[in-house]
Amino acid sequence: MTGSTMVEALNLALHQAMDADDRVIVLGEDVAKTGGVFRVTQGLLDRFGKDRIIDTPLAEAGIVGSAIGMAIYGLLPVVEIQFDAFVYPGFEQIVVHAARYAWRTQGQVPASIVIRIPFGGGVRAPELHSDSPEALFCHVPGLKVVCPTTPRDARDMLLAAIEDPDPVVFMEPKRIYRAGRQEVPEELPFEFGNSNGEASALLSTARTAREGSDLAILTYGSTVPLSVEAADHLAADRGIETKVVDLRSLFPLDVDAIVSAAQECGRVLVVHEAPRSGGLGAEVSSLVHERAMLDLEAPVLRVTGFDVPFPQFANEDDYIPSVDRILQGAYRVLDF
Amino acid sequence: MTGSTMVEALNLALHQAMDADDRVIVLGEDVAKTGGVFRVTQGLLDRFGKDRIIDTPLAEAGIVGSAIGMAIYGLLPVVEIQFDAFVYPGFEQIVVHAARYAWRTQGQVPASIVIRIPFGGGVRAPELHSDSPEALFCHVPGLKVVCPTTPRDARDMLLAAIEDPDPVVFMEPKRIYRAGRQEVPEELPFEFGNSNGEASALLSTARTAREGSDLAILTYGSTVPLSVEAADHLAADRGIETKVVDLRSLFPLDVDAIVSAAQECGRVLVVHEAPRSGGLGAEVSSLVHERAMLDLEAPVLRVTGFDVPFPQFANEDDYIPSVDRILQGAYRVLDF
Amino acid sequence: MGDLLRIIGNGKDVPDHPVPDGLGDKDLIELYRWLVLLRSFDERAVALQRQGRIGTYALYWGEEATQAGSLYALEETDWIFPSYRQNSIGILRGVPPSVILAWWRGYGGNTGFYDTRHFRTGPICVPIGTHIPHAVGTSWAAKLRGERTASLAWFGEGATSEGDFHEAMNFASVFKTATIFFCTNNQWAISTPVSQQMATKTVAEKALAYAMPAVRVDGFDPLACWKATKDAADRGRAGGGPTLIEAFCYRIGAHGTADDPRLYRDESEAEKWKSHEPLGSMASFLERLGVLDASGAEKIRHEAKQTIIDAVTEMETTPTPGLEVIFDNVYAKNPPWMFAEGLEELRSVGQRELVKPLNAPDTQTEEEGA
Amino acid sequence: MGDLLRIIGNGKDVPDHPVPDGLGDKDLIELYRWLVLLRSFDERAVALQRQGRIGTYALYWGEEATQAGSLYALEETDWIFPSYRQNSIGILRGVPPSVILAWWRGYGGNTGFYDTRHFRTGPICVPIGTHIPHAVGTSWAAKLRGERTASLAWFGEGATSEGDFHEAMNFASVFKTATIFFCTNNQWAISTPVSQQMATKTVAEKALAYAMPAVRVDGFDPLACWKATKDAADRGRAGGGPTLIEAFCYRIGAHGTADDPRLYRDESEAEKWKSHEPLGSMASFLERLGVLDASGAEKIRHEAKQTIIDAVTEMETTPTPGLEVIFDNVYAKNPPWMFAEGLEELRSVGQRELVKPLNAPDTQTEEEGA
Ligand SMILES: Cc1ncc(C[n+]2csc(CCOP(=O)(O)OP(=O)(O)O)c2C)c(N)n1
Ligand SMILES: Cc1ncc(C[n+]2csc(CCOP(=O)(O)OP(=O)(O)O)c2C)c(N)n1
Ligand SMILES: [Mg+2]
Ligand SMILES: [Mg+2]
Repeated sequence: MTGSTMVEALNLALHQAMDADDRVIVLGEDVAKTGGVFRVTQGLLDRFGKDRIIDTPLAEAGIVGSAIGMAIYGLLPVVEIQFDAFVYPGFEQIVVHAARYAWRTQGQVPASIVIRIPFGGGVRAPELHSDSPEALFCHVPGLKVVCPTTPRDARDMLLAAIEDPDPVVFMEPKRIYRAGRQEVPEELPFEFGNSNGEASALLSTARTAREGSDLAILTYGSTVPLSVEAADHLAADRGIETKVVDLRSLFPLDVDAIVSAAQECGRVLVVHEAPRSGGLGAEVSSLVHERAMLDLEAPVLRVTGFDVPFPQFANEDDYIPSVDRILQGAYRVLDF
Repeated sequence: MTGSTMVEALNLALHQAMDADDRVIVLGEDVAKTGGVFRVTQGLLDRFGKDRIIDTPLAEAGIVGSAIGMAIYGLLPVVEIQFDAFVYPGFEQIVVHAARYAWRTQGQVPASIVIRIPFGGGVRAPELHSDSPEALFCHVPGLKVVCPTTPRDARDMLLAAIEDPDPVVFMEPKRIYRAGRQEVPEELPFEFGNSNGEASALLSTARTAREGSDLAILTYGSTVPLSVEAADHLAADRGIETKVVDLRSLFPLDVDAIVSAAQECGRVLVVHEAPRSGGLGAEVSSLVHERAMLDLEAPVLRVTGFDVPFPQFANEDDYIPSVDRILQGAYRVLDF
Repeated sequence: MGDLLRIIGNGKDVPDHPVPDGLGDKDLIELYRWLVLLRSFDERAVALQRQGRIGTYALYWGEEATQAGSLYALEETDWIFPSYRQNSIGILRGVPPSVILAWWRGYGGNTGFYDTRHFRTGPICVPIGTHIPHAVGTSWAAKLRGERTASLAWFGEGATSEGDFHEAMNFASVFKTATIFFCTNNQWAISTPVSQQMATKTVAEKALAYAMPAVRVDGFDPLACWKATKDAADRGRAGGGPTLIEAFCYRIGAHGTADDPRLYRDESEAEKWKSHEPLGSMASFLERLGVLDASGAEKIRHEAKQTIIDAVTEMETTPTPGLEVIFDNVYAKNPPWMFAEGLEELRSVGQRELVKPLNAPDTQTEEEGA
Repeated sequence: MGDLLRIIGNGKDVPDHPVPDGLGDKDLIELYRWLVLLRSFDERAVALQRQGRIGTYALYWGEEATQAGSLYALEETDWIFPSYRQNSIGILRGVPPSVILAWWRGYGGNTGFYDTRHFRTGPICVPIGTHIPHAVGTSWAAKLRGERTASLAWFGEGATSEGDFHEAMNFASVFKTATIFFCTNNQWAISTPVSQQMATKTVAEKALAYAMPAVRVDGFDPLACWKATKDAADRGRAGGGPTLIEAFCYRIGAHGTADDPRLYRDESEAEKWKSHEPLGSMASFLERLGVLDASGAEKIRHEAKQTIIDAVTEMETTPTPGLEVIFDNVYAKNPPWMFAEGLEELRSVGQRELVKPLNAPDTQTEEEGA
């Protein structure tokens, strides 16, 4: 096996950031001694010691709130939320404080924190270990919300998020954590602490995961590989070439990439795992229609999770958009 | 002055519900002795005593969480959140527990609570007293989210929300609280506790606030009267008849009313006060495009708050969609 | 540990105390039966997880006294609110054990959940500490209705760090509700020892912040748990307000089946605590009392085992819920139109998803459930 | 109230205690000047609100000692985190008073906010208790960096009911941060008396839940507030961990300018507490000490008044921020494209909204600010 999994890539990013800047510290539940329940923070304790990576008491508002204080003081804290749905006790601190600190301080004191959230289903976990809460943060001005789907992006974007002065909600699709490997070069993607905008570009642009010009699938997170798979089927079965756009930056969105993919392809499908109503897909679909309706040959459709609580795991595959459901959605857009 | 303000109508609904069913109780900060900061609960203490209307300690998770417990026990608690942005400390209880109690209990034990939230700007209040957080709840399956904009609806819908077995987030546009009066009949809109679906219809249907067939403005909350005003201008200035749909039910949405208004008019503008990105307007716009694109003569546009924290109040009028901005949006849709 | 309430001795240097008033021989045997039933469930569940027949499981081996002992002290009309750690407590109130097993197997709807009001037993609560206000709410409602009904919530010492614990303690003390805050201090919250969870030496001290009575008991001693809970419930129902009970013990097992405690603690310590586990000491105690002999105990164990074996069969013959289950009970009465399209979409793709989840087995072993 | 730390007597039956070590005559005069400056700000702000020149305002009349006394005990490098009640505390650290007035006038951007890091003063915090963890974070960061820096957060007794208070207290005690939890127990949270806020008789008792030292002081006595804070800060910076200070006093004024206390309390009670207000007793104390005579005090009051009058002028000559301000500082560096369309939309509608807000005057008087 060559290359790194996403977990390893994230781990590398943390090592590199902490190496490059001693203001970077990591805190969360069970992150130090065990290396986190997903082992993303493994090895940091040995390497950087207990003043740089800290096991906290079990209290998400306390964790996020103290991280905000640390950021004000001048540190660059990286917070781990153990699982998606456990971010809610810290919600107030994120939306009322982290998101507004720059705004309240003449732009001088942004809450420079990164909040890492492993999210989404597909790992056969008990209730509340499989939520996709990202859309809630994408309605909160002042936050940046990003989501990598490849090991390389995971490393580069985490470094960028740590360097970025604004609070970044960093969504990690746990279904991809160990799903595949990719070569991640040792060298940094930009000069840490002195990046000339490369870092912020990494946090504000979409990535083309697959080229094509007959159909555009706009997606992010765990459904990116599924969409690529569906695209491959479309090519094999129907000779249709599908562009798959991995949004990466969920808020603010890369509007240009979204609109130009729609213009190029004329047919668009939006895919995500979160419930449909009020999901990010609604924003993406609206943007496309608002700005490129005349280029469209069919309405933008959405293949998403349903408007239900994430199901108990025996039925999670009925909930998560499958390759088959994506294909079916694609056919509906293509055959319109 | 004849008729009631929205505040008076809400107050009437609480009196009537508490009269009709002794399981209805009210709790929140400063609701009993003062009658609430907006006086919505005025008079209840004298009438029903301190076991039915309760001043609680200052703790939103505690308030919502105990209300959930009371509901499980068999009561019908109505919770007041003092101001919009103060709901966040109780967010976890609402989205993780209230929303999922029916789901976790074979449908037998829904968390029958009503969470009243005065929301929105326009009243020259300090920071965090003017937020519009409704979209966050509209992405949480298991909740119902509603928003009346007339005194009559306020009374009827609050009664319906209390009677409804599911948790209802009841958004009250504080800008409308005392903005106008309307006759509210004493008699109940349905037999309380035995409503044959009238109550649930009140919580799941939109209302036509103004008739028209040239343009549809889909809106809710504080921008409903502004949209009607804009519609009157359009009629006077251009002879254009605008249908204004007051969505009322924000989640689930009244999809039929939305789609048929779009089909009838062919041109649609969505208006709300909350920030645009990830707002409810995105969902409404997507629904219209998905289901009625071929009937549209222009893309659906949105006139909304901007993607910024609600501004300090000296500039709130720059943020809140004005009649002028609604008109400008309408012209863009009409002239497309 | 000298300040811990303890009834059962060790048959050697630690003497037995008299059986508390209110417990007859039958009660003692029944309580033993409860302990054994919980243990049988727990051991079987661990085995099922190892065999891949259920998912990640949060075992409670050694903590049976904190559950059965306290529950036995309550009336049927009292309400209980378990965390994931007391996941199977409902079986002592009539919830079929197969339902709890089905929950761990990932079933929802009517097969994996139960009716909380019917059993006066809260759903298994996964997010830490957030069920505690619900116990306040039920007992508060009872008080407002003039009914003498108590509520008990179990939670770990880690849960005391969450804001919801604090808000619930404060509400209960201000409104003098009949709430029993039952904290199982097993000294670990996943990898975090109690000494890094709080600055106080005990959990009980936290009650001082609410002018609330507190008591510390030996969490391995079912009769001590019974006694403390009985006193608290009686006082609460009589209007005396809430109580915090700290049941001091040790998390002998792993945090869950996905957890590897060797990463963060010396497992020989856990080994030492093993001898304290409640089933052995309760059986010896009953033998010393002459209430239950070895063969009687064996019979109870055998019956419990059979009950659970039957439950496993029932779980495994319960069909996996159909795809419709994901739409079940989202609302008390689902708006009929709301899920029609989704159902149609799912049905029209026909067969269940054929694409294998990308990394299920791998992740499964790495992550902590609950 | 016998257990309250108190230095200043009443010149009659309650004797003065010696001025605490560390405070020279100059300090005493300077501290008096601070008290007077706060008072001048507060009284003027109330007047401005009545005249409609600023919006709803949260007055602190009588609570000046809790603010100036504690702040005077800190080093310049220490951090402070006010709630809305200590809204103008920044002026004692160099924030222009006109900025605070502008905040209450509804100005944002660079005119209504200040640079928290520059003044080591948190922004005015409106949501109750949620700034307390930030004080833990700054002092914790200092400790991790090996810097001897303390942080202080002010909050009311009502704020102790929020989960964030609890989580912050726990973190501080576990990590032994140099955090000072300064609770102004003015006995009211809007209409809720402290007796319905908590079951304990004092706020100080809450520290027991965290094995944290606590001290109760007379919140009207600036020297008592100084002394308690000084001790806490010195101990904290030396590694001794956090302290909870309960400054017991009374909310003499309304909750805010929109509040009518007659709805929920007997205002004659407030009247009685008025005589305790700190400015009068500090002036008499300094006169008894021979440190400041009546004319010296008058001069200080005059200067303070002038400072605030100048600030009012400055506020009122500051132009209302243009519409662009609503897009300012959403991010440390706003993505340039992000707000271009919004700005264009606003500019193209031309003049500011002409439609009068539907019910601004009416609602204004009914609702509670902050
Ligand atoms: C709100 C929340 N945060 C984090 C978690 C992840 N988590 C599950 S169990 C656990 C430790 C709980 O420890 P404790 O309260 O002592 O209970 P015990 O497991 O010992 O029974 C953590 C952190 C969670 N379930 N909920
Ligand atoms: C989270 C939150 N909930 C509710 C409010 C509304 N509110 C403003 S002040 C106040 C009372 C605060 O009382 P206390 O903490 O004693 O401070 P004091 O006003 O006495 O200074 C309330 C309930 C708020 N600002 N924030
Ligand atoms: Mg534990
Ligand atoms: Mg107070």
